[in-house]
Amino acid sequence: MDFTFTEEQQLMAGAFRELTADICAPEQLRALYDGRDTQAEARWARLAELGLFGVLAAEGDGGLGLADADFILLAEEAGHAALPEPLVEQAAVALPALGAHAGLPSVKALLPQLASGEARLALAHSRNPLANLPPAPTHWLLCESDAAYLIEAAGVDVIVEPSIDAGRRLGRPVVRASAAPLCRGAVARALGENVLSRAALYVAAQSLGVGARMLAISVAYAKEREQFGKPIGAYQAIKHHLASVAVKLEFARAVVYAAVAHVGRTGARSLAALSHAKLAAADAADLAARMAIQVHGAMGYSWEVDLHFYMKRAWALAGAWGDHSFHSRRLQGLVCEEAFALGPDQTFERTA
Amino acid sequence: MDFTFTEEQQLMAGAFRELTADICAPEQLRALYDGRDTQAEARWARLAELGLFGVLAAEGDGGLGLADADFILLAEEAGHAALPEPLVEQAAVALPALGAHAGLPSVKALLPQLASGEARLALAHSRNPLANLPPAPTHWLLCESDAAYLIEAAGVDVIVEPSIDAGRRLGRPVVRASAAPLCRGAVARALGENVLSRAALYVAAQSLGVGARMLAISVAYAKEREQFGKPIGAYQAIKHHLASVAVKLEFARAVVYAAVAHVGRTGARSLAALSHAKLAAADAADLAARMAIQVHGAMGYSWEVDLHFYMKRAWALAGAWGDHSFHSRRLQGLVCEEAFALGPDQTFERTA
Amino acid sequence: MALDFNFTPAQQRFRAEVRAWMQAHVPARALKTLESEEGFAQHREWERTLASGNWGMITWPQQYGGRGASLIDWLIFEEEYYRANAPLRVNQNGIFLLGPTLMEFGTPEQKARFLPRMAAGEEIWAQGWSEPQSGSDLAALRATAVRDGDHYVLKGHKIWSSRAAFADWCFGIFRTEPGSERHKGLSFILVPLRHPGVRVRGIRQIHGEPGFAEIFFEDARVPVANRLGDAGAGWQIAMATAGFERGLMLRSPARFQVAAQKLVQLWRRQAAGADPALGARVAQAWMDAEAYALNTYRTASRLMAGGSIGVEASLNKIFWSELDLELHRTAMSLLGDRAELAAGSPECLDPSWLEGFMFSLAGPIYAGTNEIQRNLIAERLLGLPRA
Amino acid sequence: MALDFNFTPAQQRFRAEVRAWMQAHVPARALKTLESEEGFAQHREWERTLASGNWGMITWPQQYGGRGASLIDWLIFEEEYYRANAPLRVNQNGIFLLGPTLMEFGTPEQKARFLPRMAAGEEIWAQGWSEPQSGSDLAALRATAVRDGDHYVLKGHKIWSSRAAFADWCFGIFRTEPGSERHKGLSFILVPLRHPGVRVRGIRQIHGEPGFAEIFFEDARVPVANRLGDAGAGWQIAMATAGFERGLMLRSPARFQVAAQKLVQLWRRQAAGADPALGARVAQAWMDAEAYALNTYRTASRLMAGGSIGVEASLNKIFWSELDLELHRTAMSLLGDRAELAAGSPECLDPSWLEGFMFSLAGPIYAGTNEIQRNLIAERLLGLPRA
Repeated sequence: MDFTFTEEQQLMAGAFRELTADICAPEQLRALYDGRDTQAEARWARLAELGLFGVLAAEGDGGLGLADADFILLAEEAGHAALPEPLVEQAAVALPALGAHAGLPSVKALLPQLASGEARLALAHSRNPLANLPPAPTHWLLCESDAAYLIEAAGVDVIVEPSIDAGRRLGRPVVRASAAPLCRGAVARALGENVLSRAALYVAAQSLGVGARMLAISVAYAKEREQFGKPIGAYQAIKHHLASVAVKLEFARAVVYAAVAHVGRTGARSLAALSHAKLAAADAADLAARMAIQVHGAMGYSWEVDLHFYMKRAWALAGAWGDHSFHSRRLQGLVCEEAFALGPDQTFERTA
Repeated sequence: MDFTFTEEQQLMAGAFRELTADICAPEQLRALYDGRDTQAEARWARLAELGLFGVLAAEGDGGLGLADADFILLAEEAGHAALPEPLVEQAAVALPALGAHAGLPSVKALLPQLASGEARLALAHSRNPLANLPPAPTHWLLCESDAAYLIEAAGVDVIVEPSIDAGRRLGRPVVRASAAPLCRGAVARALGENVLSRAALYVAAQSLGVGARMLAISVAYAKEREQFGKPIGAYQAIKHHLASVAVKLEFARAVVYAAVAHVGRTGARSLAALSHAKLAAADAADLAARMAIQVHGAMGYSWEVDLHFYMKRAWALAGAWGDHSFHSRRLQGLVCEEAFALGPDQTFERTA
Repeated sequence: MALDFNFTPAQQRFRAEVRAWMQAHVPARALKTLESEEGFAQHREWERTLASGNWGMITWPQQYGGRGASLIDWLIFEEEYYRANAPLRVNQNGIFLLGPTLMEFGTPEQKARFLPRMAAGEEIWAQGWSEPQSGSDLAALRATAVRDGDHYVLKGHKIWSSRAAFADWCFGIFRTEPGSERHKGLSFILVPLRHPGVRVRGIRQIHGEPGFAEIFFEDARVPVANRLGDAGAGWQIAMATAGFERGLMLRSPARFQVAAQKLVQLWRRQAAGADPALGARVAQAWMDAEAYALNTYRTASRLMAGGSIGVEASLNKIFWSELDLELHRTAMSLLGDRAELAAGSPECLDPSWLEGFMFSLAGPIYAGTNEIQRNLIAERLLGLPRA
Repeated sequence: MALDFNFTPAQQRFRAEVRAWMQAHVPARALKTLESEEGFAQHREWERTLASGNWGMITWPQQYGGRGASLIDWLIFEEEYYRANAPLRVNQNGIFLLGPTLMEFGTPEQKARFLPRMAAGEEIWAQGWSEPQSGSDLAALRATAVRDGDHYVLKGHKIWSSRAAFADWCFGIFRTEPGSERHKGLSFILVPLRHPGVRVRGIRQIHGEPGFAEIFFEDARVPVANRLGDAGAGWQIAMATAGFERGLMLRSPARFQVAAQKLVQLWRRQAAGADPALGARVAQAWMDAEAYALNTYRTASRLMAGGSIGVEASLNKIFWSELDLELHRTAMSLLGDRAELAAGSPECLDPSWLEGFMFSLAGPIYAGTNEIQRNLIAERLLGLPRA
């Protein structure tokens, strides 16, 4: 039982934060929002250079062969930076999920390309039908309820669906009728469940990160902005708003980290843990966003102030990979019907 | 369209408040809580003396022949005082409901006795099976789903059900098998619906009153109690707690007063208005109670401080005459299924 | 008669008249957002149409182009206006803020000069309250107006000025007494926005449109006749204007009742897959919109019976801003994975929910933050001590 | 290894050992409330039973009668303790507050005199912090201890002293330097409660039992040897004690997990007629209890790896007190028209819900109000300026 992170894990997260400070600085996000983004390819290259796409890939596939516990802080940083590219979807969702099915045709060959970032995957799922697109995708992985498709990008038409979050390039895939599935039936369902499970966990981690970013921005503003002769952060109302955000984030963090142990599992206890992580992190980010704008006042409502990049990411993540209704219904069903043993000795139980 | 009260109505409420300040002063409530209450008969006599039981009774029955709009402020005052006796149940619920069925045997004769306070009614209903008993009840009115009974007290066994609110003497009636119903079928249902409708409205009004009382007590305490060299009411956190209570009470008040126009009606719009009144007033009183204890600190948690009399009344009223689930489900059903026309021109629509 | 919830026959006729007019005149296609140049022009045009039917400012006295309508009539009008899905009012600052202020503090010449054009929708007004260092703390303002003969020379920087990007005039307070501090030495001045020395720069809001603007005054000269009230009385007049703003008319109940109705329809569409708890939130939104409407009628009754509106304005501001935010948050939850989709997305069910959600975020901030309102309630209604 | 959520074989054995012992020893019938004289005696007896199995204070070092258990072992112990529905700990002030304080600040003689009897459950301790005029503002305290030879003479009035109605000893701070102000000149003193000049008066709480007491000191003489730490160092020591109070051990996660489990069972019983939104609140209660447990394990891991607990204690205090209140409010809503029924009512489903609800109302107040905790988080964790 050890709920801490290793020094290596913290160092890796720190290195990634430094990278995002460089490639996702607010001025770059602003350029993206203003339609002047020319850096997508460069960002992808920098992510690849740091080896981030291969963290969870097997060493034989050119990866680092690390575990989810090693990626969770990275996903948090991706949220913290409001990273535009779907690093997390490729590296921590699709790649490990496909890796568990490396025996399927064409998968084995693709894994090293995904790990290096040479291949760029667009990922859609019946529960998340709009893919968050990489720049110039090379492949699609589509998980439908009873079949999965792995297709070269040329074989998929894409309908663009603009998001309020300019850092998300959403697209709905239209697969040609002639496309052959990668797998069907039980295998496809297992793949799809694995993808959804991973995505829910890693979206939760990103929500934590973006929530923490909004809290940090708000604290900095509250220290600096003066009204009635003192910083607004000296007023109890502002203090209490931000303290409430800190409480909510801190406890959501514990839930998300603990859910790492459940990722990919399909037992009732694990599904509940993953939905809990998604809901708790989304709630914390939602509160962080509301309090951030309240602390900033009109300033936070302005396009030219950074806050909105992060608020919009928080709103988008709340609906991604199982929205509130999906996870809340699932969890209520499991808990309120006692689909698994409740009680204080069950906190760390895991089922397949 | 006039949403104000007349001077007469306000004067009557003022007179009642003066009376309660005399007969329900905190020291009297304390005696009740400490099991030393000897004043129940005296209180009943004072209420009768002021003619309160007959406000809604016809003049021919010895009443004042007034309307619900004339009683709503009185019910608020009963809540404000945490009045122990079921004045409201007898005068504003049972009496007018029976008055609408004066043709039924034995009802006509009872009305003047109810109006004078000479008869003392215990009222139970399938939705509120525990009656709030008057001192030494003389009669019972029991509304079951398909039959109603009006029985002399000697014919009913009573199981005492202690409430946390010592001002409520609850009893469950056990009717002897030989008892003959007052009415059955449609008439009994109409009577029962009328009783429930009136009771929901008047419980809501009492909740407003007890909420206002808790706010007043808390404001007084916050002005007086000093910490860190100033009154705690000078701190923003305390101010904001109490301001939120004021907001909630004020808007609940409008809802309760407007529901007067719907009392006794059975159309969807009217049922929604009455459930809305019950829910809004209970919510406001609940917030008032929570903020009151928070403002008082340990002092508010003490038996010897008055606050708990009113908190307990607020908790009891929340469950009385249709609890949260009953009214919330009913309202959700009506609104979410559009059982009546929504929209801004429908605010004051009424249906039979 | 107390607690009379029936409309008079005259009120019923008035409702029918408004309904018929709106049916005949409300544009079939929604206008573009009034925060774009084209949309602003469309909304100006709509104000002229309203004025042509004498519906521009019905509560104003007839002498200034209104109908002298009672507050109950105003509520009926608003109900029918929102029911007809009529456009937002670009003229709001004029109708509800500057109009009443001018009527109370203006000279006959000022009333004659400004009110009729305001009523006709010919001149659209912006506010000039906040400055970069004075938001909630309005009295910290620094913009100056220095007397030079029969003119004032204006210098300074106003910000968060709603409508200003495309409006014609603005009203605001300026420091006319050099060296004065806080609430003293301020004057209330009316300034044309297309004027030498006045520069307007739109500020894009989080939805991408310039919903407010900065105004730079660089030695702009305006006649002393443009001052409203006495020199040095600016703070008192501005507080009266702010009272009008927070008062009964800032947000029509009908607006929220229509939104709640739409939310019920969204719920019915989405209920099958929705968290059942969202059903309770939908019902709560309906309840709160009704409560706001009822309490507004209650306040209107009180005012018509001779009462005045004071700190209740703060209660209203908190209630509508919180209900609006919560209503739109519920909609966002119901939209779920489609909530983030912007206008132009084929999968987006209705872009107005996202726009409305973003707009609702501003509610607890503007017209005095809800923190300031709660302070006011605590101090002025409950009598708690100042900090 | 990071994020390892497996218990070691030793931890699993420990759990089995606790479980077996609890099964064998927890009284089959619930004890009377420890706020009654009879119940207090029953709980004292239970402390002796626990001590007989060496389960009294497992985290204390062995030399003082503990087991030197790690924080993870403590969590396992608590899980099994609550799972077994074992009695509340009457000895809590000793185990978690004074015990650690004595170990840190006590002389060898003081440790030898007090710790073993505390561990054995022989002496039960009360706190003496608050005074009528000093609640949140503890430094405003006035009780004095005047030096007279090798004794202090105590005068003053402590209040809201939990357990004091029936306890044996109390600890508290007293002003030992005449004329000193605020945080200065205070000393931490241990006082027997059955002692000349010490008068205890139980204060009934809203549920009717004397859950706390007032203590009047009327020239009570205690030896100077009863002072913990230096004269004048009382504030620092009291702050350390308060840190222990707010820290990891004030509220076991297991307590809330058991309550959440009970709430799920109540929901299943009542679901047919319940507002479906209450189902979401039930699920939220379960989630929050889990989150609190997980975060406690997380903090325990950090502490075992050499970290220290600071302002996180305030985060914990807010989280558990709000979850407990919300959990019990949900239960009250589910109980509906039966929620008001007290023990002794035939229709009352389970009187412990109403008692638990009332108890939960005190959560946001005691051990430092949540307002104070939020101030601390804002200032010490977020670095916002003091007012």
